[in-house]
Amino acid sequence: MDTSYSPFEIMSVVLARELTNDDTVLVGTAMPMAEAAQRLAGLTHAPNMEIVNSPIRMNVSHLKQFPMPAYFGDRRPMRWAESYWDKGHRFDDVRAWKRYVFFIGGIQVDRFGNTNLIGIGSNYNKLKFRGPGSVGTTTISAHVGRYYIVLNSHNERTFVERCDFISTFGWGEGGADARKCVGLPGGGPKLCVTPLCVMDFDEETKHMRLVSVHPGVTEAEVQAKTSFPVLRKGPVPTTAPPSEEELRVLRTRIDMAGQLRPTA
Amino acid sequence: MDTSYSPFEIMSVVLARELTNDDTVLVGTAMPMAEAAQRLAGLTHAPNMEIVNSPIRMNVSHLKQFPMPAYFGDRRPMRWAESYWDKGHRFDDVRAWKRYVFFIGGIQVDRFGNTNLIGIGSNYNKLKFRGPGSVGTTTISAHVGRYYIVLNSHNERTFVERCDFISTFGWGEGGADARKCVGLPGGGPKLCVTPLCVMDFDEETKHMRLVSVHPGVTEAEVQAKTSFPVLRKGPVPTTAPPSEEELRVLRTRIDMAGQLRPTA
Amino acid sequence: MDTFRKLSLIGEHEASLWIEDGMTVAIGTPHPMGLIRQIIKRRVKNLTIVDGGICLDLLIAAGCVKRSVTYYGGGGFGIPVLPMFRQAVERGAMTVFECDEGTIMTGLRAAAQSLPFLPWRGGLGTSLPDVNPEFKTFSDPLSGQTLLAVPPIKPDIALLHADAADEFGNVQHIGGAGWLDPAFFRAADRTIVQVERIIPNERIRAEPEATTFARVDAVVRAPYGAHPFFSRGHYVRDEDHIKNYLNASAKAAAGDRAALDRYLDHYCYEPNDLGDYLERVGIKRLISLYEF
Amino acid sequence: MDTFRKLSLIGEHEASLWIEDGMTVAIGTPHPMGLIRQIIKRRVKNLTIVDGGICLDLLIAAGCVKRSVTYYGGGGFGIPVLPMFRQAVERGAMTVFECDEGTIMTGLRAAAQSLPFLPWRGGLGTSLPDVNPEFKTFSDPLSGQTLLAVPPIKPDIALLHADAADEFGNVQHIGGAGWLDPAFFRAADRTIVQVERIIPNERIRAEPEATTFARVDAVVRAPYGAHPFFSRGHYVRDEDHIKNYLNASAKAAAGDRAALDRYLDHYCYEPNDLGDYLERVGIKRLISLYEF
Repeated sequence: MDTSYSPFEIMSVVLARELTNDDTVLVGTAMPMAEAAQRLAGLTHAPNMEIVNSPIRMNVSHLKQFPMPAYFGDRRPMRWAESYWDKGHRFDDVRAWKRYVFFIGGIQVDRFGNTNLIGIGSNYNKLKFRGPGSVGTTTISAHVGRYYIVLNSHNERTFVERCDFISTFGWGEGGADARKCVGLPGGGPKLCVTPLCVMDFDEETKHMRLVSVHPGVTEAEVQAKTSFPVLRKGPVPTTAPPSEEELRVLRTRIDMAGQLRPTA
Repeated sequence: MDTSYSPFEIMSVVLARELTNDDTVLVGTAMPMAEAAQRLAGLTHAPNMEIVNSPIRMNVSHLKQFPMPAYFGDRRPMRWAESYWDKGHRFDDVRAWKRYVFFIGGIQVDRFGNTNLIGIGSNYNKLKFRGPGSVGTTTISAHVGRYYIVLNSHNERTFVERCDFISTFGWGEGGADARKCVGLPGGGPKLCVTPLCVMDFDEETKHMRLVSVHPGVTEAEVQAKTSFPVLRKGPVPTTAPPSEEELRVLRTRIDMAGQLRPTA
Repeated sequence: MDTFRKLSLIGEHEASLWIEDGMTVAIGTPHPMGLIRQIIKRRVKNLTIVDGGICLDLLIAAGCVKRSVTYYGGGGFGIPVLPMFRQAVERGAMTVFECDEGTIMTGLRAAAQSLPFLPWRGGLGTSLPDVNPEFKTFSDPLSGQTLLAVPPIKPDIALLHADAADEFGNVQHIGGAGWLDPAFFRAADRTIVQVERIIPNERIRAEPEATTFARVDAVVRAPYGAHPFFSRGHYVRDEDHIKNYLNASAKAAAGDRAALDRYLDHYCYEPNDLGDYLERVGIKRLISLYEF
Repeated sequence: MDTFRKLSLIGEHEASLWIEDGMTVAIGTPHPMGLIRQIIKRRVKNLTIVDGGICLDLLIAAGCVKRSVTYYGGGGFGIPVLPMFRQAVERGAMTVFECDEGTIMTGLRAAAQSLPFLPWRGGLGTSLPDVNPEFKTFSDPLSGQTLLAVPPIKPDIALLHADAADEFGNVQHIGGAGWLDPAFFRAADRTIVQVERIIPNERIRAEPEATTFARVDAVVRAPYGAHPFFSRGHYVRDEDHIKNYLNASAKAAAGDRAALDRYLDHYCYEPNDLGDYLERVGIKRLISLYEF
């Protein structure tokens, strides 16, 4: 087997390793790495995991294959479902979300993990770039036990000094009590995963901090592509690359269509 | 056919005549006259009527018979249902209730149609009589297009100068704008129907007013059994007794078990 | 590393141990009578009971209740108020969180949505905010209208009864879940569901949209477990049994507890489990309670 | 005196006349594209569109929209933002009621519950209350916590697409109604539902618990009526058709409207009805869009 891998594949594997047997893992639409991670964990080390694609709740402990493509609202994932969550009360069981894991994207992210899907520009009424909107991220991130910021690209336009707008409150202006002060019960962002590296948040300041750089990436490259100073806690290791087994499951049991290996 | 009738039968017929083809008629548990009225109207002059027993929505335009007994939470009325309303959102479509008709009982009622299901006594913490509680009446009566006060007995203990507690706001201290001032969008009580008579509410003062006395009942008897003065708008007619056809439908197609004709 | 999926199926005795003195317990409809009788048998004390219908009266009769969150303490047409409920409240032996169905639903939703309150209209102009100090009228921050603020109602545990579940805690009802059950499931810390039948997970998967509650905390097999009350899809109320109980309860309220104590002994304290109880009721009676 | 039950079944032209200039129109998922194309064909103006996914872009392209109540104006992975939506907002040709899924759901519920606001946590600490002047933070009247007050979102009309309905307006979905559709139905003044199939009332009665919406205001028969988008239980998205549209939209945003105008002419203005539209798509393409 070809053991080289794409940036999206290593990101998927990194995220899958984060998911545990007790998690309920919620993925919205248009998040193929998060979806691949959910499926990879469900097929391997987390048979008890609840897999939720918006209204559809699945468990795949009995399955050999759990093929993508990514969810986009239609009924195809219902073949693996145990329940259909949505009878007009998707926002009525917020309390249960403390057991949930979630993933968000962003057009901007700052050092404290605040993210922006609203737009770019100094004046909301004259945006230079109108973003897609917040989807469910504002509310869901407020309550879930933990969430992951997953970005398709890593550059200075995305990793900014200050978000023009905040659609998802991460750690605000920093500090371990930032969320509590605002009144958000959820656990906040745990990691930020990009095509270059994995970052977490300093326990006290909640400033973004380098956990590992993916193979072939240097710390200097990450810093050069990040507008704010990236913290380090001692020497920064290399992200453990996808194992042969991880790649085999990913490619033969999930991503048979190659969504995570975009052709150049 | 025996054309004599019980007090509960004439009450059922009076209520049935009130129900129209466009109504959605909601009846809770333990209201056999309201339920009989709902069924009588649905089988005769109101084929389009929506019949709702708590979570169960029915239409019976195709039925010959629609037998009682009264609803008490089990699944039997589901045989006539078109939908099951209750998936945890029975109080989510309040807005639609402006088209609803509802019925309430009470252990006390005052001249402005305020009613009490909470208890009797001057001190809530030392009730002389603990009532059943408000069921859904407090909220539903706040929003429905109109509702009917239906009482199993007519006496001075029930028709009081002042309710010890109010579980359902009728017209408060009186006046056509009483409900608007409190912030209740529903149309309020339209009639009060008892074993003795039918009463409505004066258009301006919203004071209870005699509409008709049932055959064999005198105005003096009604007044003697009512603690507050009963208004009259001119001479008080006798309630039109149940027609032979009404009694036939009621007895042969609805109340075959004779729930409305309690044995003495 | 766990390599198997976790099971939710437990026995009635084990399930009943989840209910401890002083807890707030929501009781669904159909009523989970197997679990209720185990609570009585274990002589659990000082419970706050949310809803419960007639079995609220039974729990009061057995001395388990200190507070009731209820919108209806009646027994249906002809039984305006449940006898032991009435007596206990009038004597000050228990208190009531006075509410109606709309306000209890609102309080349960506030809990389920992790909100410290929700606004409601039903109750304006009534005695509810006077007799329930936890309600408060306030001005809507957007338009200044007066509304009722309803606090969260948070059961420690919800006890429900349904048609079927798989061993992983996926529950399906015949005809859908009803009354407040979905609200209880969302608001409560934990939920135990009694079911008439355990079905294979493959049956759940065959009709996932019929799943009413996904992954409840525990499932207890309890055929006829809602007797003497109804279980949708299976049986109706046992009117004679209920009348017998309510007569005993009424006599006790009038000063003579003998019949009520006999009822409690015979149906709650002496039987070891649901099977023993049903044996006392008798299969002949049970099979006579068909729906259609 | 009426002696027959009222029918809800109407034609697509008649249904489209219910939508008037300036209305607030909620668009469900699956998308009721037959009705949407009629709105475009009739050149209805100044609509406020609630949700709508990619067909929001189409309505903007056709000049029907002055305001959008949306939490997502993207086109899925690879299409971060819908081109005409982006252009119209950046140019100030339309405005946005900025919200997320939780706040839109809360606003719709406030409307459905006849409340002037509902509180919510999601949005605290974010720009939502800054960029949406209709949101306001306030102090919870019971415990003093800061919360977000969300105003009611009241559509004049909700346009939905479902699997089946009877002629009286009882709707059933394969796999249940999804996304915001139940919230739209409860919040809107009127609801029109397009369906793949009209089924006999007896089929509705055979499984009443499967009824998702009871007695909607109007039902329009529309087989393949959600094309080019999915219809649960029937077909998936027509990816080629959608890509073709989005490419035309992107070109128009870059200054060249020719392809977009051709699309609008060919698929919206020229066809008289759904049948004409589907003929242009072709049955061969339609039957290739199977779910499983």
